[in-house]
Amino acid sequence: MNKVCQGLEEAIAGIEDGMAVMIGGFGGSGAPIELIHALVDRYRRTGSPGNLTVINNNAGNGAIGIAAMIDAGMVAKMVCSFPRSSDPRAFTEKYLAGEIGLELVPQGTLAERIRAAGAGIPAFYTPTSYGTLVAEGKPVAEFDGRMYVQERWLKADVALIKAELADRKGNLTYRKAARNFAPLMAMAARITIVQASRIVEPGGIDPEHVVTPGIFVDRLVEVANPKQEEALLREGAK
Amino acid sequence: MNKVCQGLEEAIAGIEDGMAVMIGGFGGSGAPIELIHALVDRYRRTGSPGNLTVINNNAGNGAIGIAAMIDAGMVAKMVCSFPRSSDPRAFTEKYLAGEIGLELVPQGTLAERIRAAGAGIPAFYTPTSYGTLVAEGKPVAEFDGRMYVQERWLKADVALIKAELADRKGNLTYRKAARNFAPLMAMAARITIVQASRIVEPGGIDPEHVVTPGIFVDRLVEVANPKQEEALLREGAK
Amino acid sequence: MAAKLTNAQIAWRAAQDLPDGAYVNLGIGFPEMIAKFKPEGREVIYHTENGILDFGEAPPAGEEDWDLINAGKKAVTLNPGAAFFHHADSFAMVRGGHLDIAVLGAYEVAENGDIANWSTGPGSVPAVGGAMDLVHGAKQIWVVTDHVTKKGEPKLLKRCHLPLTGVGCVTTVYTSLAVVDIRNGRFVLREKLPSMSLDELQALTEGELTVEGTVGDLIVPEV
Amino acid sequence: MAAKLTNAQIAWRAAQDLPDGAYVNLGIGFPEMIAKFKPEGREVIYHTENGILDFGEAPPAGEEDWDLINAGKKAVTLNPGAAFFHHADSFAMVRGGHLDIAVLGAYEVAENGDIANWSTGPGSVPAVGGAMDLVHGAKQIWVVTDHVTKKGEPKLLKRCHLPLTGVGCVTTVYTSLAVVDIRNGRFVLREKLPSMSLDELQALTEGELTVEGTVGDLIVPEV
Repeated sequence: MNKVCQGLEEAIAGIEDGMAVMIGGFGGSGAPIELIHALVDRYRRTGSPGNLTVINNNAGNGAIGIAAMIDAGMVAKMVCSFPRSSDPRAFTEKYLAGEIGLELVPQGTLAERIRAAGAGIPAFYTPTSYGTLVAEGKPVAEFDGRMYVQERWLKADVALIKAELADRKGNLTYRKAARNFAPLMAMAARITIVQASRIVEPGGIDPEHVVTPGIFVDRLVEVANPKQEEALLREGAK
Repeated sequence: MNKVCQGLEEAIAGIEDGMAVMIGGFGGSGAPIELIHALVDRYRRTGSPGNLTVINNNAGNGAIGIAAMIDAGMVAKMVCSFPRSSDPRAFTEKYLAGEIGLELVPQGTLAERIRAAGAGIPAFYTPTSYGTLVAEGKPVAEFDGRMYVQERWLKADVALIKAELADRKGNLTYRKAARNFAPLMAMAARITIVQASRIVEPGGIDPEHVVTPGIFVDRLVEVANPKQEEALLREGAK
Repeated sequence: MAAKLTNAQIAWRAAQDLPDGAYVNLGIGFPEMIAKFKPEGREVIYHTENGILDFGEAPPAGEEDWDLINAGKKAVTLNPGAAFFHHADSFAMVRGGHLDIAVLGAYEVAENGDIANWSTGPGSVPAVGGAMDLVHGAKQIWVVTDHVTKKGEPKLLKRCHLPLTGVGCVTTVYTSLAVVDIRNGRFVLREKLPSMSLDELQALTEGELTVEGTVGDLIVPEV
Repeated sequence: MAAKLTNAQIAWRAAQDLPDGAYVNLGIGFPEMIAKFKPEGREVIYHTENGILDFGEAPPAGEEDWDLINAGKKAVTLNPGAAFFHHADSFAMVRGGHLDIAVLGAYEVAENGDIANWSTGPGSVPAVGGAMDLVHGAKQIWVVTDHVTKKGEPKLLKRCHLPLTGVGCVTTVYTSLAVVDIRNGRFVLREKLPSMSLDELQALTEGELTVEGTVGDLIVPEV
């Protein structure tokens, strides 16, 4: 068993046109910038992978990260809860021009649908969005006198996530609130690809402190001193 | 905010006849022996709380812990996945005599039903038990060409759980595999009562290492050097 | 029209109702101001959707850690006893009824407790975030808002017109003119500016203001 | 009747099919023996329902930690790289299809892949544990079993008679006489004891044994 890749190119191999790609992060916190830009670079070089469905809480900020993917034209559709940011130009332009799709999902429903996919739960009921536009067309049901909306699991072909520590077997920890969606996406994708600030030997993470057990992780690549999207934006990155 | 109780009696106050009580543990690992026996002692002294529904993975072993509750006659019904153990006498006697009820739930469904209660999910679909006796009478549905069984959340009035460290605000860690059902039960009960080996000041647990955040915990009682059910049984406890 | 409370004063008034030991989620923007006015001696624990319980004030400029942010993507600090968790656990706290109070802004609130705060209709980019989860999760849903729109139109309505965020969920509205509880599908006036008559207030409110017992004076210091 | 494999030999045979890097759940009792026979040089990571990934052998007697047990409540140790997690995460691994292989014992297996292994019918205390989750979770479901009951009755049937654990889920049966894959609702004989003819084996098997390609010799060392 060796999950460790020798570089970003190897880590993102096999991501193909039309795939559904989950990308960790809430705004800039947890965004796997190096993995994303390796994918953008490949697309600029080879024209692939394009026509992607990207699943993230947001829809990019400024011109880096997911916004760079959108600007490059790789993204056919965003599945997210909040396609706004301090500089939402990239998504907004394409959305208002009808050049990108949007599936708007309430944030807790987004998290739960991803978790459900990872946990083998094809559908569940939630009070969230009952009686709103977001629930239109979805089955509803009454339980204990209250109305609920049926939501389906949300799977992906690939997840790109950012961890703090990883061991060779794929056990992960995260840094502060950069954890957010990553542990869920790691469960829900067919191939989970992780950039970690440091890869240690098995035993280097206390079994009590593992957040994502290695069974959910397929590929690891070490990116020491990873870039932080929000910090980059504030430094004026283009 | 002060969740810390001065003793076991104070911690278990208000547990009344007919309540549903979740009890952490998988066999002896994680069983909150001191909380359980405080409850048994109260029942022997006062005749209350009786007629309880107890939710646990198992149904007691030997004559201590949940088996002592059953022997005392406090338990009207067990909800569990595996009412067998190295010495299942207490439950088996009453069950074969028709003196105790049993709701048998597959282990993963039990865990998920408890988590669903804690997460505000009134119902979900699982492949588990489809086509078996356990699914009789439950709604079924097809998703993506496969059949699933609808299961309902499982709530309780009270949860009794055993933690390793707790801080005054109720943040918890567990000891090894004693974690099992406890973090889920803490979410699913109206009142969550925790015995911890040590209660520390807020800040005494690294925010990255908290397993159960304090929002899920109502009462704490320190039980230094807690008894371990399996170890007690092997020492010949009656 | 009589003087009205500033946003800071509305936040101050709402903050006075925070119970000791409460777990609270403050929405992005205006509701966040409430934390500043928490009365001395009460311990309130703040939750943010992106996976922190018990965060504290903003750090000094230049000391931000952009992996330590709230739902509004603003840098925060941690109090002793803070905890990190992932998004599914975070919304288990919300949806599972573990929060005592969530405070939101609103475009419209109706006397049946409906709220509209996420969409002003077609033509813009829709964004919902965690609001639809919060309104059906916390035990109490508070709204802080000006009593009327910038054009002077009522925001406390018989029925909402904009796309709903949630149905029958708001419990109290703290406005620039009044404190209004929602009970049994009715606006129940708890407090109003003493300078304003009930009729004057009703004229700025589409839904019917009912009175149960006495109406208190809404008196707020300069803040 | 020809000689048959011991349980240890059946476990040995199943162990030879463990792929390198597999995540595996071994059922309580007989299936647990498989870990002992894992071929040298293959890394296999074991999962136990009660919340451990990558546990190791039993500790020496007297050194047990009873908070560190497997689903059979036996004391275990940890390998470097182990992880603890709660029960919902543990069964997310199971139900979510993250395990490569789950190995169970069985009372009955049918040619359509049905399995009965939890109840011998009314009159006893029913107990299901994690078996019903495992049979619908792992990518492959292996059964290890004697080919016939103690009374000599077939256990590989056309249809199960006892209460089912799962429907259409078993992929391979390792018995005391044969290795049988289940494909498209049929028993496909992969290996049999060389001392036994196909007819002799069929006589001990209620379901029809089909052959695709060649049938290998089931040859197992003394273990």
